Amino acid sequence: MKVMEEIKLMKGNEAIAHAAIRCGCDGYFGYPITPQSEVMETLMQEKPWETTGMVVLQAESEVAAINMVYGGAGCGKKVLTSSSSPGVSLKQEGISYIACAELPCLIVNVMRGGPGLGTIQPSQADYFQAVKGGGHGDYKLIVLAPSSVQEMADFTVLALDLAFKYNTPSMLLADGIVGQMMEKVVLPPFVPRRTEEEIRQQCPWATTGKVNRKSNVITSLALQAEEMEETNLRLQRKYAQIVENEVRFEEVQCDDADYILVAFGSCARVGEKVVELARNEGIKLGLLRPITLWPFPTKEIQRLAKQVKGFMSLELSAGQMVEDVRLAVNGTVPVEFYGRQGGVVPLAEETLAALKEKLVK
Amino acid sequence: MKVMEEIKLMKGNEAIAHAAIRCGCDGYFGYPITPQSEVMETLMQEKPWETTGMVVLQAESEVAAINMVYGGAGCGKKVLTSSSSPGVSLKQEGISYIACAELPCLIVNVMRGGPGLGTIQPSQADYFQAVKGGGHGDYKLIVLAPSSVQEMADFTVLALDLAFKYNTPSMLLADGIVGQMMEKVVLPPFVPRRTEEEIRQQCPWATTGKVNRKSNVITSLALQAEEMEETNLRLQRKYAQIVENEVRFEEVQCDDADYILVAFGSCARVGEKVVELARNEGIKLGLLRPITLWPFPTKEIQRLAKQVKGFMSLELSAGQMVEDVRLAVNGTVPVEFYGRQGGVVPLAEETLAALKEKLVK
Amino acid sequence: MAKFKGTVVVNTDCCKGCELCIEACPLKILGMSHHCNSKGYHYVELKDEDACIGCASCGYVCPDACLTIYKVKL
Amino acid sequence: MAKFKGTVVVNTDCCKGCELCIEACPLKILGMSHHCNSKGYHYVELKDEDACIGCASCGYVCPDACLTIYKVKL
Amino acid sequence: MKTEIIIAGFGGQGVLSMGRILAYAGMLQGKEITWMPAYGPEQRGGTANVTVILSDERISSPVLQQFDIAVVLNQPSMDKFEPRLKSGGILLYDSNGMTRKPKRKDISIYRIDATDMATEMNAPKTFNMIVLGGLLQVVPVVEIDKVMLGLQNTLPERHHHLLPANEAALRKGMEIVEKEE
Amino acid sequence: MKTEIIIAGFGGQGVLSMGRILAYAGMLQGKEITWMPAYGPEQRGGTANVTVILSDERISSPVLQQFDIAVVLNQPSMDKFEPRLKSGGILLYDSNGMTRKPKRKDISIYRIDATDMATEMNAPKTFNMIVLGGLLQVVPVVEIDKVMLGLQNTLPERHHHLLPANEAALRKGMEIVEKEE
Amino acid sequence: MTAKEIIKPENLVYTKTKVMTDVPMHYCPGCSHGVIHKLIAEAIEEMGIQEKTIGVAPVGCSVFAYNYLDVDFQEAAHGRAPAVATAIKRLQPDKCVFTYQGDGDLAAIGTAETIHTCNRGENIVIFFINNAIYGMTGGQMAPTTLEGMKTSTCPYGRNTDIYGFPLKISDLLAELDGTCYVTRQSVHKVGNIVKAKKAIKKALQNSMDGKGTSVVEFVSSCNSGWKMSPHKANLWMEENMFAKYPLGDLKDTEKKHYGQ
Amino acid sequence: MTAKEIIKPENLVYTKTKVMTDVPMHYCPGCSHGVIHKLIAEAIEEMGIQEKTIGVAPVGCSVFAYNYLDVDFQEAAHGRAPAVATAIKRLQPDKCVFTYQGDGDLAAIGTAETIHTCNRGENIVIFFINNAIYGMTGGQMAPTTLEGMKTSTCPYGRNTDIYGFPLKISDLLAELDGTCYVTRQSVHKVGNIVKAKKAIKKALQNSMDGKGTSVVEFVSSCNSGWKMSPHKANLWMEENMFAKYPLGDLKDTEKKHYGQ
Ligand SMILES: Cc1ncc(C[n+]2csc(CCOP(=O)(O)OP(=O)(O)O)c2C)c(N)n1
Ligand SMILES: Cc1ncc(C[n+]2csc(CCOP(=O)(O)OP(=O)(O)O)c2C)c(N)n1
Ligand code: SF4
Ligand code: SF4
Ligand code: SF4
Ligand code: SF4
Ligand code: SF4
Ligand code: SF4
Ligand SMILES: [Mg+2]
Ligand SMILES: [Mg+2]
Repeated sequence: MKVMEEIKLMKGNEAIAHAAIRCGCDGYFGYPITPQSEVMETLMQEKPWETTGMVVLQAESEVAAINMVYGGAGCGKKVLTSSSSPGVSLKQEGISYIACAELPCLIVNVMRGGPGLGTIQPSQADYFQAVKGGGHGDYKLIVLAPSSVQEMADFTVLALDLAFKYNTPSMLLADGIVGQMMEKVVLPPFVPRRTEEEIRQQCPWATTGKVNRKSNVITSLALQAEEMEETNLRLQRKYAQIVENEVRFEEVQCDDADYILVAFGSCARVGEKVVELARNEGIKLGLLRPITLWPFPTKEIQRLAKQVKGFMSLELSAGQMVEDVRLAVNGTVPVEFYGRQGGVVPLAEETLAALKEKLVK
Repeated sequence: MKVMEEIKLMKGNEAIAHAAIRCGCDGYFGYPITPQSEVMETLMQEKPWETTGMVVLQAESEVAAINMVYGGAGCGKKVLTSSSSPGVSLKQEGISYIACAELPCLIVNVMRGGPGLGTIQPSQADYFQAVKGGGHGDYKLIVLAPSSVQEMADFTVLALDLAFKYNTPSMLLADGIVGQMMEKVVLPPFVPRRTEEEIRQQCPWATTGKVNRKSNVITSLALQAEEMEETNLRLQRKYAQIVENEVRFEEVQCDDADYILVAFGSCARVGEKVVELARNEGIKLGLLRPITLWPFPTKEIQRLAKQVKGFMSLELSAGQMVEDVRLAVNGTVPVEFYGRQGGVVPLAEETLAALKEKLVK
Repeated sequence: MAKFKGTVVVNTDCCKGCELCIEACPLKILGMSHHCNSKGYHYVELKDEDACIGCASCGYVCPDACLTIYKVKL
Repeated sequence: MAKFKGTVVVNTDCCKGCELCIEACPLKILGMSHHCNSKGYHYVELKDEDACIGCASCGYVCPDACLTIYKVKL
Repeated sequence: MKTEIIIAGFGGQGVLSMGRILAYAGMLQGKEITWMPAYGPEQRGGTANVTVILSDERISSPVLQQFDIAVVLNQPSMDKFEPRLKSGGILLYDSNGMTRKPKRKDISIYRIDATDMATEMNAPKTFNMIVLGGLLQVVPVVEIDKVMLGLQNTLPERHHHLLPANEAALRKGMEIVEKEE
Repeated sequence: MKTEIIIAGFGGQGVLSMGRILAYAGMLQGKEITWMPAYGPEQRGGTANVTVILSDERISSPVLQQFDIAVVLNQPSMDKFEPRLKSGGILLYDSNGMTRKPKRKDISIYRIDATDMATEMNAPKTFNMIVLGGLLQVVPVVEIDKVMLGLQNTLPERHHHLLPANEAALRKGMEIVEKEE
Repeated sequence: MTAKEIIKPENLVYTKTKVMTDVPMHYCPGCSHGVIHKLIAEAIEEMGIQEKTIGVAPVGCSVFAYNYLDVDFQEAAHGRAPAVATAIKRLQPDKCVFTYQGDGDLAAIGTAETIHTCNRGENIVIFFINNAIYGMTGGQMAPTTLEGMKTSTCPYGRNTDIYGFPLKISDLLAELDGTCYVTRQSVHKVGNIVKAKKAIKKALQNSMDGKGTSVVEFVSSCNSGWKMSPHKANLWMEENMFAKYPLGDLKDTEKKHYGQ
Repeated sequence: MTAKEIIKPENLVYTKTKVMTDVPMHYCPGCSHGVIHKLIAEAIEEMGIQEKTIGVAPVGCSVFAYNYLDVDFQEAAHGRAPAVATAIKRLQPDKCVFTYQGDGDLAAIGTAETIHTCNRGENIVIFFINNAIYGMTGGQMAPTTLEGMKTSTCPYGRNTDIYGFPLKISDLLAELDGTCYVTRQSVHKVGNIVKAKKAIKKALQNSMDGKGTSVVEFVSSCNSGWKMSPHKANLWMEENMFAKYPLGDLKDTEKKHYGQ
C-alpha cells in the first residue's frame, strides 16, 4: 500500500509544479497562457510558501517573469518559469541574457500551434527556437523533451540539476498533449531547499551579499569586443562539454531496424504506435527518441546510419528537427520528413502510410 | 555633374533612412539602440512627414514598435522598423504574428555582439534567429544581407518590394560594420507614396475601412487545429514559391575555384580580400556570397559542390550559416568553419591561415 | 399615462439561457423553456404574452442580442 | 565665528575637468591646470592655497570623487 | 488488454470528470492509463471530449483515430465519433436532444436516458455517474468498487456526503442502460 | 592604387570628421572609399579612431589589420597603431601629450605640432584641419581643392564663414609638418 | 391584440443592430462582453461611421470581437492593441480607431503600451473591459482583481501583501496629458447601458475630432471566472466592484477645472 | 599653516567613500550619475549595509554602476531592473535591494515593470535618474524630454502633438498603493546633495523595514546629450526641468494625509 500511495494521477502541467516544489525550488515566476496555466495554478493551490518557503509569483507579463528568473537565478536560487509559444517568444531577450550571464534556471515551454496567436492545440514548431537560439547571439539551452507525465516530473528535476551542473539555463520543451494529458506519476522525493550557507558555497558567484569576499556581479556586458569574445569562447567550451556528456535518448526496437523513425515528446508516443503497426506489417522499423534535443544525439544517429536504409523524422511542425537528423546523417542514407501542423496531431496510421510512401519502397 | 550630385557619402544606417523615404514608405516605428540609431535619427532629421507624408514615430519600446508595424502593415501601408540584436529578440512575438497574418513589412537588424547585452560591436550571430525562426511556429522571413552602403539602400527597397510581392515580412540582416561604415551611395529614385485608392486595389485585404466590401480582418488566430493547419499549409506553399523564385547570391572567382569561401554581409567584404590573398599564393579560392540568407542558395552550393574540394563558411559567430552550407553540401565534400565572436572581426590574413589549416592541406 | 402593449421575439438558436433578461423584465414575465436549442441551452420564452409592455429592458440587457421587441400604443 | 583653513587634494588622474567644483567653490579659488592627464583632460588645481576654508563644497559636487578635503580650525 | 474510450458531449455535462474517474479507477486496479482531453476554453460552451485508454501494457499514443468504446452525449459528438468506432466497438449514447439514431450496423449500440433519469432523481449533478454506471454495466473495464474508492480519494472531505448519491447514480445507470435493436 | 589609413586620437579631437573630409574629397576625385569608425559611446570620452580607404578599384574589407598611413594623436593610439603600420608606411603624429617617440625604423615618421599651432592660431576647432594639411603635404592622397570643395558641400550654409579659417589651417599644417630623423 | 398584430416593422422598438453580424457569439451565457459589443455596434451604426471605423481586438475572451462587429478589424498580440491602433490611426488619420481590451491585456502585459499611447494623446478610443479576472485563460488573477477575491491563481483570495493591490489604471490614465476623456461605466442595468452608450459615442466622436485619447472603462462581470450565475455576478459586482471602481467620469477636458 | 600640515587623517572632512571602488568612472565630465553614485555609496557606508545590499544596474549610461559601487550587483536587461529586483528581494528578504535606472529604462521600455513592481509594493528602492534624454545611445528623446527640447530624435524640438507629453511618472507611482515614499531630488548644488542623501537613506531604510516601494527621482543633467557645458546644463536644468519636475516629496506614508 505504501507504493500505491505514491502513485498519483495528474496532468503533465501539474506534475511540473509538484516536482518543482519537491526538488527544493526557491521560486516560480510566470504568466498565464494556455495550455500550461495549470503549472502556476497548481503551485498557487499548493502554496509552498507556507511549507518549503518557495516563492510563487504571477508576473505582469512573460517579459517580467523571465527577468525575475534572471534575478532569482543570479542569487543562486533554484528558479523556473513556464509559458507557451507566444509567451516564450517574448522571453527571448531574457533567455539570451541568462545564457550569457551563465545562470542556472529552468524555462518550460508547453508548445501550442503557431505562428502568431495560432491555436492552443499541441505543436512542436518551436524546436528551432529552442535548439538553434530564438534570442540573439551564440548560446545554447539544454533542451529536454518529456513524452509522458512521469517525465514532466522527472525532467523538471533533471533539467534543474543540469542547469546547476553547468551554470546554464535549461528548457523543458513539452507540448499541449504532455501538458494536458493525465497519467500515473510517481513524484520525486522531497528535497529541502538549500540554505543560504549552502548557496554561498555552491554558487560562489551569486549575489548573496558581499560578505568576506569581493563583490559579485551578474552581467552579460562587455564593451570591448575582445572581452566579449572571451565570454563567447568560454560559453562554447562549456557547450562542447555538454555535448560530450549529456546526450540522452531512448531507442525502441532499433537493434534490427531497417528504418528509423525519429520523434520526440508526444510525437514519440505516436511513433511507438507506428513501430507496432509497422512491425505488424513486417517492416523493421525502430524509433529513436531524442530526450535531449540539445545536445542532439548526433553520434547515435551516425551510428545507426551505418546500419539502416533510411530515417524519417516525425514532428508536429513543417519539419524542423529533420534538419538536425540530416546534419547527423550527412547524406549517407535518405532522411525523410512527415508532420502535421497548427495543432493537428498525426495519427499512427497516416504516419505509417507516409513512411511507406517516402522511404520503404 | 548630374551624376556627381546623385552620389552621396553616408553611413549604411543613413542610407536605409533615405531609401525608405524615397521608395514611398508610409511609416517607420523604432526604438533607439546602438549601432543603428542613425536610422531613426536621420528620418527625424529629414522630417519626411512634411514632404512625402511619411510618419516617423519613436515608440516606447521595441515591442511597441513591432506591433505598430503590424498595425501599419495591416492597413496595407509600407512600413518598417529597425533595431539591433537585443531589440530584435524582443520583437520575436510580433514578427511571428506578422508572418502568420501575412503582412508585408521590413524589419532591419543591425546586429551586434551577443548574447545578452553583449557589445555594440559587429556580429552575425543572429543568423539562426533570422533564418530558422526566433519566434514561435513555422514561419520564414525573406532575409537579405547587405554588404555595402549601396546595398543598405538598395535592399531596403528590394526587401519591401519582395514583402509586398509575397505578403510576408522581410528582414535586412546587417551588422555594425555596414551600419556604421560610410561609402559612396547612389540613392534610389523618389517614388510617391501610394494613394488610399491604390492601396485598396493592391491590398484588398487591408483594413482601410469597410467600404463596398465585406469587413477585412487581420488575424493570426484559429481555435480549430484544422483551420490553423490550413494557414500553415498556405504559408508553406508560399515559402516554397519564394525558394523557387527569390534566391539571390553573388560569386567572386568561383568559376575555376578549388575551394569556396561562403560569407555574407560584411564578412563577404573580408572574404573578397581573402580571395585576393589566396590567389596571390596560388590557391584557387572563390567566394560565394549569399544575398538572400533565406531562401538560401542551396542549389548553387550543390552545383559548386560537384566542382570543388571543399567549402569554408566565414562568419562573425560561433558557426551558424555553416549548418545551411552543410545541409546543402550533404556530405559530398568537407565543409569547414572559421569565425570570430562577440564583436571581433576576422582579418583576411587570419582567415586565409585558417583556410589553409582546415581545408587546403 | 399612455398604455403600451408589446411583445418579444426570441432568437431561440442564439439564446444561451443566461436569464439576465428574466431579471431585467420589470414585470417578470419571461421564463425558461423546458426545451433546449441545438447548443444544449434552455432558451427564454415570453411566459405572459398579454402583460408585456414592450419596454425593451430585456433586449437591452441581452448579451447575445437574441431579443427583438415590438410595441404599440394602446 | 570660528575661522577655518582647509586644503584640497586633487586626484589628477581621475579628474575630467568638468569645472563643476570651480563653480561650486564659494571662494572661486579652484581653476584648471594647463597640463593634461593621461586621458587628455585638463585637471583642476587649488589656485589660492591660502584662501581655502575647507568647506568641501567642491568635494560634494565632484562627480568623479577626485577631491579630498582637509580642514583645521584656526 | 487495451481499451480505447472516447467520451464526448457538451461542456458542463461532466465529460472530463467522468473520464477522470474512469482513469483513476483504472489506476487503482493497477492498469496503465492515459486521459487526454480535447482541451481549450471549454468554459465558453461548445463541446468537450476526452480520450481514456486503459491497458495492461505501456501505452503509446494517447491521441487516437479509432476507439473501442464511444460514449456520446450530444448530437455533434454522435456525428463525430460514430464513424470512428472500430468495427465491433461499443457505442453508448444518451437520447436526450439527439435528432438521429446511430446508423452503423457493425457495432453494438446502447442507449441510456441519463438526462431524464437525473432530472427524475432530482440530482442533475450525478448525470455523468449515471452514464458511467451504464458504461460499466455494458463493459466492466474497471470495477465498481474501484470507482467508488476513486471518488472517495479524489473528492475533498467536505464533499464526502455526496458519495452515497453518486453510488446510487452509478447503480441506477447500470439498471437503466439498454441495448438497441 | 589603394591607400589604407588609420586616424586615431581622443574623442573630441575631430578624428572622425577629419576622416570624413578625407573620404569626401576622395569621392569627389572619383575614388572608391570606405570610412569605418571604431564606433561606440564616444561621447563618453575614451579614444576614437577611423579607418579610411581610398582606392581606384572596388574595396574589399573595410576592416584592416595593417595600414599604409597612421595618423596618431595621443599616446594610446601611438601604442596601438605604430606596430600595425606596413613596412615602409607613414606615421604622422602630434607630439602634444606624447610620452614616447615612435620606435620603428622601417617606416617614415612625421611630426606635426598641431595642438600648439591651433592654440597659437586661437582656433582650437581647426586642429584636425591642421593635421589633415600636414598629412596631405606628406602624401597627397587627395587634392587640396577637393578637400575645400568637400567642406563647402558638407558644411551647412550657416557655417560657411568658417571656410577661410579651415583653409588657413590646412595650409598651416602643410607648412609645419616635419619629417623626423 | 395578438403578438402577430404587434410584430410589424413600424412597431419595432429594439433589435440587433446591423453593425453586428449574425455569427453566434462564443461568450459564456450572460457575459458582459456581449452587451458592450452591442453598444459599440449601435453607436457606430447611429453615428454612421461603419465605413471608417477600424477596431483592434485584444488577446482575451474578446479576441474574436471581429467576428461579431462588422467593421474592419485587426487582432493584436496580447497587450499590444494600443500600439497597433496608434499606427492605424497615424497612417489613416481620417479613420475612427478603437481598441477593445480586457484588464489582463490592458493593465498587465500591456501596461507600457496603454500608458504611452495615452500619453502621446493618440486620437483613438480605448474600450477597457474590467472584469477583474483573466476570463479567456480560465480565471486567473488580473491586476484589477479585488482584495480577497478568489481566482485560480489566488485560490485563497487575493492577498495584497503577496500579489499587490487592485490597480486603478483608469485613474492613472486620467492623469496623463494625452487623454481627453476617461470614464467608468457599467452595462448590468438598463439605465447604465443607456449611459454607457452615450459615453461610447462621445469617445468615438473625440477620436474623429482629434481631441486626444478617450478611455471608456466598463466595470464588468465574468460569471464563469467568478463562478457565479450571471445575475449573481451582477449583484456581486455592484456590491464589491463599484466600491473600488466607482462609476462616473474621471476626466473630461470639455468640463473646465475637472477634478482640481 | 601649509597644506602639508593640514593634510592629516584627523583633519579629513571629505573624501571618497570606501563603498566606491577606485575604478575611474566612464561618465562624461560633469555627469550627474557620478554624484548620485557617490551619495548612494556614502549612504550604504554610513548605514553599514554594504554586506546586505544588492544593486540592480539598468541598460543606460549607468550600466556599469557595478564597477563603481562596491556591493553585489546584477545588470538587468533594458527596462527590467524592477522585475530583477523583485525576485532578488522576494528570494532574499533580508537584503536591501535597489535598482538604479534612467528615464528611458524606467519610463519608456520598462513602464510596465516599474508600475507593477510599485503596485505590488515590493520592498525595494528605485533610484530614478531623470535626465530627460537617452544618454547612453547618443541623446535621443526620452519620455521625460521637455516640450520644445531638442534631441537627436526630435532635432527640431519635442513637439507634443507628434511625440506626446513629458511623462511625470513619479506622480503616477505616488498614486499606487504599493509605494510608501516617492520623492524628487537633485544633486547640482551642495544643499540639494545633502537633501538627496537624506532621501536615499530613508528609502534604503524603508526597504529594510518592509514598508513598500520607495522611489527617489533625481532630476539630473546630461550635458553631453544636451550639448552644453556641465555648468550650463545645471543652470538649464534649474530653469527648465524644475518647472516640470518640481523637487520635493510626492508621497511619504509616514506623513498623514499626504497630498489630499
Ligand atoms: C503573450 C501572451 N501571453 C499570454 C497569453 C494568454 N492569454 C490569453 S488571454 C489572456 C488574458 C485575458 O484576460 P483579460 O485581458 O482580462 O480578458 P478577458 O478574457 O477577461 O476578457 C492571457 C493571459 C497570450 N495569448 N499571449
Ligand atoms: C532592448 C534594448 N533596447 C534598446 C537598447 C539601447 N539602449 C541602451 S541605453 C538606452 C537608453 C538609455 O537612456 P536612459 O535609460 O535614460 O539612461 P541614461 O543613459 O540617460 O542614463 C537604450 C535605448 C538596449 N540596450 N536594449
Ligand atoms: S419588453 Fe419589457 S415587459 Fe416585455 S418582456 Fe421585455 S422587459 Fe418584460
Ligand atoms: S438575456 Fe438573451 S441570452 Fe440571456 S436568457 Fe435572455 S434571451 Fe437568452
Ligand atoms: S573646500 Fe571649499 S573653499 Fe576650499 S576649494 Fe573646496 S569649495 Fe573652495
Ligand atoms: S568636479 Fe571633479 S572632475 Fe570636475 S573638474 Fe572638479 S575635480 Fe575635476
Ligand atoms: S470567461 Fe468570463 S469574460 Fe470570458 S466569455 Fe466567459 S464570462 Fe465572459
Ligand atoms: S551621455 Fe549624459 S548621462 Fe551619459 S555619461 Fe554622458 S552626460 Fe552622463
Ligand atoms: Mg479580464
Ligand atoms: Mg536618461
